Amino acid sequence: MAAHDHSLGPVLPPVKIEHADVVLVQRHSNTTVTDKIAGVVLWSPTPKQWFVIIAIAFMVLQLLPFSLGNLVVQGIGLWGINSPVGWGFDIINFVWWIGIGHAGTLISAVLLLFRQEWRMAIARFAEAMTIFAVMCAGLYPVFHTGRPWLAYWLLPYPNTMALWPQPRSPLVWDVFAVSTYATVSILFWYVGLIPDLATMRDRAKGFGKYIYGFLALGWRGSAKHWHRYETASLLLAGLSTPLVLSVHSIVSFDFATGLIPGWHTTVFPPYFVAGAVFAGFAMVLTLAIPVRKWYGLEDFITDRHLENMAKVMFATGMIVCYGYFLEVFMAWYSGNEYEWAMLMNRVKGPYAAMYWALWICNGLSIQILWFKWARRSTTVLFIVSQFVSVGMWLERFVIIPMSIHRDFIPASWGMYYPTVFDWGTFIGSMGFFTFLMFLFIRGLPMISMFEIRTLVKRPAEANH
Amino acid sequence: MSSQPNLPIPPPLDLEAIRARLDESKGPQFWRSLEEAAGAPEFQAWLDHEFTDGTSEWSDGVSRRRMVELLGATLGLAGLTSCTKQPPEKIVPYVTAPEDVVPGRPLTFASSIPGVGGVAAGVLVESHMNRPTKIEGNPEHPGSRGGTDAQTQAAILGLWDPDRAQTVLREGRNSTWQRADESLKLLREQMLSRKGAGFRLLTETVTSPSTGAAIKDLLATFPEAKWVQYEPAGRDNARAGARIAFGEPVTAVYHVDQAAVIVALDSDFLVSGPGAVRYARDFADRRRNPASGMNRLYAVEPTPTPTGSSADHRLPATSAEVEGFARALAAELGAGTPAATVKNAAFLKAAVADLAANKGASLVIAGEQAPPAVHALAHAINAALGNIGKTVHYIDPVEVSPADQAAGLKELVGEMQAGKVDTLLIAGGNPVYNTPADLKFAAALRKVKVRIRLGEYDDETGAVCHWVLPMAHPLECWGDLRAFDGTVSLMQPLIAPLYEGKQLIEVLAVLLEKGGREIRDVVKEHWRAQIGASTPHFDDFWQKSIHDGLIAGSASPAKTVALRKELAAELGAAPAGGDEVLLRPCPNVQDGRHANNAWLQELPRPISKLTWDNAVLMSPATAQKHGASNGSMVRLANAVTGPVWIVPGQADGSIVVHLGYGRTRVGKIGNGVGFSAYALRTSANPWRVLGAEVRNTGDSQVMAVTQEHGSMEGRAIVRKASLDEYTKQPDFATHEEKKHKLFSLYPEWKYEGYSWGLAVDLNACTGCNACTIACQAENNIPVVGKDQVNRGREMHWIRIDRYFEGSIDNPAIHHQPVMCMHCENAPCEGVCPVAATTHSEEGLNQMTYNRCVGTRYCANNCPYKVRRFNFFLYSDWDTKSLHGLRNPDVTVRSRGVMEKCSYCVQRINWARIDAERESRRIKDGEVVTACQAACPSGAIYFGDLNDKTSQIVKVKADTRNYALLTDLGTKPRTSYLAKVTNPNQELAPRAEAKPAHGGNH
Amino acid sequence: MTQLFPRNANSIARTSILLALVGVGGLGAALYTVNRSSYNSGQLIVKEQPVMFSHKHHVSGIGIDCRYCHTAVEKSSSAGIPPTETCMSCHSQIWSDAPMLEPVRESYRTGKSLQWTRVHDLPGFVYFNHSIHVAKGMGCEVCHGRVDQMPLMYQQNTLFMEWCLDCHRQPEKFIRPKDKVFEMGYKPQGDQLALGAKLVADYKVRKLTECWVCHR
Amino acid sequence: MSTYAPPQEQTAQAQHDPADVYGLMAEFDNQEDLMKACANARDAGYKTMDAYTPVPIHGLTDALGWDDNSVQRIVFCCALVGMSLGFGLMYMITMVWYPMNVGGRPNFSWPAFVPPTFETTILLSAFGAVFGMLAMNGLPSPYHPVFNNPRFIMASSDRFFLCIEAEDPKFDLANTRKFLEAQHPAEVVAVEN
Repeated sequence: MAAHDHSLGPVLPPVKIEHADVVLVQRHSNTTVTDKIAGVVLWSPTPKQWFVIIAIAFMVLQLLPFSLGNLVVQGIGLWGINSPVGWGFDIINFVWWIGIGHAGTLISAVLLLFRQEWRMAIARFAEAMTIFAVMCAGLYPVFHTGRPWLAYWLLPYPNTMALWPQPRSPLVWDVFAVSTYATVSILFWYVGLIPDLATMRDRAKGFGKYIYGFLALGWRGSAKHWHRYETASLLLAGLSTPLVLSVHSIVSFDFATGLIPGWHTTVFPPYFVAGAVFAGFAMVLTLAIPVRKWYGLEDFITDRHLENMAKVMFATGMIVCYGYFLEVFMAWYSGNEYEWAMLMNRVKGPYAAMYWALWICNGLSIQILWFKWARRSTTVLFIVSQFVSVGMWLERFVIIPMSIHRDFIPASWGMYYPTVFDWGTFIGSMGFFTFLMFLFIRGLPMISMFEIRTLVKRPAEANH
Repeated sequence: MSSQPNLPIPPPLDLEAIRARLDESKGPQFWRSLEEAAGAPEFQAWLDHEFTDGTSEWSDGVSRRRMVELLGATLGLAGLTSCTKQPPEKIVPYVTAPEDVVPGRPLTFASSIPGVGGVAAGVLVESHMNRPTKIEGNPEHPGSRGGTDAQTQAAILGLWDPDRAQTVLREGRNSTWQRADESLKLLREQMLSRKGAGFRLLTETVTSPSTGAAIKDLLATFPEAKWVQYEPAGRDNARAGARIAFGEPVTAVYHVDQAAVIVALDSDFLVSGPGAVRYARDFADRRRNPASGMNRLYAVEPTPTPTGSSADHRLPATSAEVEGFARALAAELGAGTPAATVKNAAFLKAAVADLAANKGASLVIAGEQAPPAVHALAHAINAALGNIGKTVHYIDPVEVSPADQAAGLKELVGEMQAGKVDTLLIAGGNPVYNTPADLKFAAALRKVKVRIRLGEYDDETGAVCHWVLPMAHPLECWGDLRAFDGTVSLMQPLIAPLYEGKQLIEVLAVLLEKGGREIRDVVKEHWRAQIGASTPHFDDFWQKSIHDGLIAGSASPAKTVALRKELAAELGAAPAGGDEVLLRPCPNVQDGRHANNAWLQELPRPISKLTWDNAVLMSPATAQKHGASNGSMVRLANAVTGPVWIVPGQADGSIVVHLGYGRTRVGKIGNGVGFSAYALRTSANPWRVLGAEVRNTGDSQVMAVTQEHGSMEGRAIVRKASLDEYTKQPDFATHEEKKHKLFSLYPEWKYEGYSWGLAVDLNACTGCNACTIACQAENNIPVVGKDQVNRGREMHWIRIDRYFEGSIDNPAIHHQPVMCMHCENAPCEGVCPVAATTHSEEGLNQMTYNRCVGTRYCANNCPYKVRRFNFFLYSDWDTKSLHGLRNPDVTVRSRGVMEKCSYCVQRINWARIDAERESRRIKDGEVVTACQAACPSGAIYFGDLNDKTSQIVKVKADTRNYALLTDLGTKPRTSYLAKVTNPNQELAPRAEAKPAHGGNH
Repeated sequence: MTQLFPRNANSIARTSILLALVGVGGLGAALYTVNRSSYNSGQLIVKEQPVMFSHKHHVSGIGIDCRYCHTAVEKSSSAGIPPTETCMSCHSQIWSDAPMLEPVRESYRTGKSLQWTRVHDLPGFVYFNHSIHVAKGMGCEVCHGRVDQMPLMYQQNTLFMEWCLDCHRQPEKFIRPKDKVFEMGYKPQGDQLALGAKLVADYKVRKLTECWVCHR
Repeated sequence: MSTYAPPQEQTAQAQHDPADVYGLMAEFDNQEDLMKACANARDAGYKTMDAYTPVPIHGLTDALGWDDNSVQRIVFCCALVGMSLGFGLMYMITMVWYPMNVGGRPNFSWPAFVPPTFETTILLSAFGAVFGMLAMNGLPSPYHPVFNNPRFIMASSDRFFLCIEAEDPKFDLANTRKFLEAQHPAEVVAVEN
């Protein structure tokens, strides 16, 4: 170990490979893979961008305790919600964050089932993103209640009131779905980490190795371990796939089971799931593009990765647009005056701008992805991703406040305007997310080393 | 348990109050810990402002809370965790138990409350352990028949108002009644020496015979003294009109139920003015069953009123046009007055024909604020039509002294200016605030040497008086009043004066050296003297009268009156037309007397749906002319500035401004709400400013309005038809939706036991708001303040939706009370994650506050949007006196919980318990909801749908019966009786309205 | 030597996992117990009172009927706490100068109420009505226990919602003949459940478990 | 090449007392050699042995003549338990513990119970998969004899090891070492117990 210091850092200087159409630039051995990725955490110098970002994130994060603290103390009235608009930023952001989370699970589970090699480089990263996104999402259902200190009443536990949750309510389904999703995501992520933690254990110095060693559970890469390990991963993937579909379906039930025009829609489950993946990939790109640059990971996250992600984003985006079309069509086809009024309110009501912005962000902006050059241009992808993130947030705005602010009885119609506390909570949660994300990058291997190793062409193959 | 007998204020450990504190929330606990933690003075101030009244102080929302935010955040957890256990609770039993007080059971007493013009409203008051908590109408009382108006309902809050004058003030410093009495005695000495010269008594209109007698006694003892009555919204015009017509200021009493055709001339007789509550009932009785003898109402008025919106034909007209119309009508009907021309001849022609066709069964009513001429003409027309004695009769004025108040006031001010007045005793009223601007009353008042003020509040007038003596609230008084028909209505105190209050007659007694007597006896002796001789067993009779709240058969006898020849001549010339500003008492706070009543301030005005503000009401055209829109500030006659509110259906050229606002010294609630229109008033022209300059200042103001959208969007919400359409198709309201059958995949729930249901007859509803306030009083509903109303967070369990239909210049106006529908398939219940809202075996949609965690999902999913959420701690936990007001049978909700109409389940439960104790079924009519009880026109029905003999079953069997949004499959228990209008064929129906059918196609 | 952890690390690891599991279970059990403990319910705890009033003495000793003092119990929601004059009706003659009763006499003299501490204290959002329970054959004893054997009053039962529901769901387990309602130490002739079922039918007792029966 | 130069003196051959030998460990620098070595060992009749690799290698357990599907079975049982727990909870709440009329829906509105049941099924299965796998692998085991080989840290990066354990009936320090050295390893060391 003594021989091990920074001078021995990354063995290969980062070289920009033009349009590498591979999932791994083939100039790596198992060794260099380990050194490069473990090095990011263990010995390579931390890029200054990391310090900048985490500092900003930490400051922004302070908005969260401030906003929520006041909310708990003074009342939910600090938010812009009212009658008729009982849900505003709280549920919008909840759905938005949950959606973002979905990309991670999709990449690690669904793509694993389809044996997509390109998932390996981004899975770890995306799963971490899932966990943090779900943590942010989880804040809202708790704090959106009028009496958060009683939110635990949504859990089924024996009590002196002999009362239980009311299982017909989609909110109770949410509790089951989101908690399961969070737990399974964390398990999946951790299981994936174990072999790499062993690697870190064997590379780290000083006290670090004990921490990694503790977390690695004494993993020793035994063939028998690998055997069960792979079985478990495969099963987890098989379980996570229906899980991830169910979670956003259930979230969409919050609205689909209601009878408000604009909520009461059977197309919601599929198009919420598609939307979730859509938003999720946008967020993965948003994070992956700068990180890959700052840490010189172009060998592992190649243009091929970017293009594939762009393709998924494009496909799901088109599904979402189909959903929007269907809403319009059904409003007309149903012949129901309330449905039609709902559509008209979107098209030319007081919030029409949001609706059209939604079309631009989620419908128009992604059309550029028809072109290969665009799918491979980090700049284009980064910008499109920003559009999509905003667009998906707008979608939830259009669905939630815009449907209830004008429903059946015109006399009860009203408007919804967010307050500083709405914004504080929202922006604060973004800070929280970024903060955790960058802590993760600094402390754990952000790319799965043992999986990348399986991509390394061995001399045997390399020859012919 | 609760207050001891004769203990003025409820003891600090009032069971209800403690219960309230223990109510599910962590809120009160938290606030207590916050106070403790931060005793800083500004903190106290903040708490007071934010929570003692919980009103406009919220206004600049977040910013003014900044100061406590950080502190609050840090205290948060402490506050929340520190209250997992109940603090020990004290029981405070009586020392000597009063008779017939059973702890936990309310008692009901009959009493009376003076309204505008001192006219009595007969009431029954519910008292919990000597705490009056709820006012109901007195079914025995001719002026009530069980109904009440919004002001009477809200009077209970007036009683407990913490801002009332609480102690005797001498030149602003605390003093005592003992001191006051001493100086009154001195005063008496001086007066005796000078026969009372230089002494003046200024009161509001007095209808109380006993008080009247005391005043007469005073004037007899001190012949040089003078008594002046003044009320800004008094009945001068009516009296003047009667003088012109009959030579004496007789009071007209209408028999609306006898009239087939009614013409209302600038009159809101269904909601305001003496007898309105009774008239509303009588009017509705002729419309409940359109099939049999439905009446027809023509309304000619400058600004839409509930009466106007109930009319079959409504004609917007400036006050000049109204008078013109009256003159023309009189001429056409041969009342012997000169002919006149009118703008809308067709309307006139139709009305004339209709009236002529219904001689003896028709009625013309002139409005309280209509000029004397219109009153006179109305009398003349009724005479000409032979209505006198049939649909209207005349009685001696109900006032003790039917003087011309404006003249009296003018003379008084003159004398004050001239320094002829040494002592002025101002009892009630508030002249400094509400006298016409041109009189400069305040300035004149300062010239008076001794200024004594007896008032409920230490108000604007009190501020310039040497002595401020707290006046007792009507519910703290013994006394007698006359009702609209002269019936003597008796007052008995429900509670000893909360704040040292005394009534005028007590003060007079000191001046007359007749002090020391119980007022109870003073009143009784007065009547013994009046009728004792003619009444055997007077004491028993009196006991019964007190119990009934009125002296049976004391209604004034009908007077035979004859029209004077000089009538035509004395009418004078028709008034000049042109742009005008009309002054009207506010439908809620009236002349300003209720300005500190938070319930009335937050109660949406019937037509504009404004709260916490008065406005410059304009027709759309007028607004356009002045380039004004809702909220833009305009300056009137360079005297007052106020925000514009556009009212469809208002007469072009008529701007209407409500009096009663811009109070500067009344209390936390009323101070600085709106602007005072008294500045526009002149003693010559109290109700109308002709050709006032209107200048748009360019800036604007936010108005708190509870209904932003006035159109029905073509949806079948208020369903209505003309009488013809109704006769052709009695089930017009539902025949469309009957076409498609709704079915459910789920089996239906059966309701074997009771099955509660409610119905509202839209034909009877005038939109008068009485039900909303009654509900607020019964169910401890908090007030939220202007800012919160603005954010769409008002808490009323009954909202009265107001829809305009047809042309913007003269639309049909519909009122629809909407409360929880108690849907059998309630969309709100299925989505509640904690089963806080569920369905009862009796079909009630139960809201369990203490289980609610406040996800608001139920409210989102409620298609009727009748659920209300406590976004902040709206209930006032800190003001002791308000604890006394609360209904102990209803939980006081706290922060973060949902609430909504419960069909007054507390009343159902009491009825069920009483019935079960006798193991019998609840009888029909045994459960009366607060709104049903209060409704003047009896538009609300409630009862057991499984009791086939019950009234509700009959009502719901009516062909007009329909429910809202039935196509959603919610199966509401609340339904409506569709509106049927009775338009005159000669006139095009007001709204080009073909009946709006059920179902949405 | 590249072993990171000592030999016994494995056993330590596994035992700590075991302990963690036990700990979680234990915590749950602890919360459950505290939640139901008399600390939370106030059950069986004697509270400080201005006068050491003994129900035992007055009920079993002297044989005063509950209704002599709790007059409203058959008419109203609250059973009613006796006014001072009720105490004085006897104690003006007997024990008229017992120092223990000074607070009572003082109250009577000064007209200031005695302030008792509530023993059966329901939260403000619970509406209980004595009259109907008494009328339907629910004995005082069922909720208040053997008051005739309580020198100092305490709360016999938990007053938890689940406790109310227990009876509201199966009144037959507790109901007794109307004439035995105020009797202490009542023993059913024969099988309570059989008798109960009959009484429930006779008295038309409804099994009310919906929210608005108690919460409004 | 490796970033490490593990200290030489430790890799020097040392005679061990057979009693405290855990096994003999052969180090390979590519997985093909390892695979061959395993297959040979299996054919040579060795049973108690294990291979250690930085990457999962398909077919390696076959080469070792070893198979196992305990994780699958555990997950299946957990799934059944989770499903019955979930549905049972919903059923008890609505039918037994506190039946009430909610929005006019029947007490047994089973369609509403599907989502929670589904979630509990997934949750318990996932627990089964993860904790079953760890348990079956005897993890955590921070201490293990194989770590005694100073070069074993390479097993988590780029080297491949085969360890024939002393328990194996056919194990004999000398012969087994001979056998292993015949498999062209980088080196063979005895691992202390």
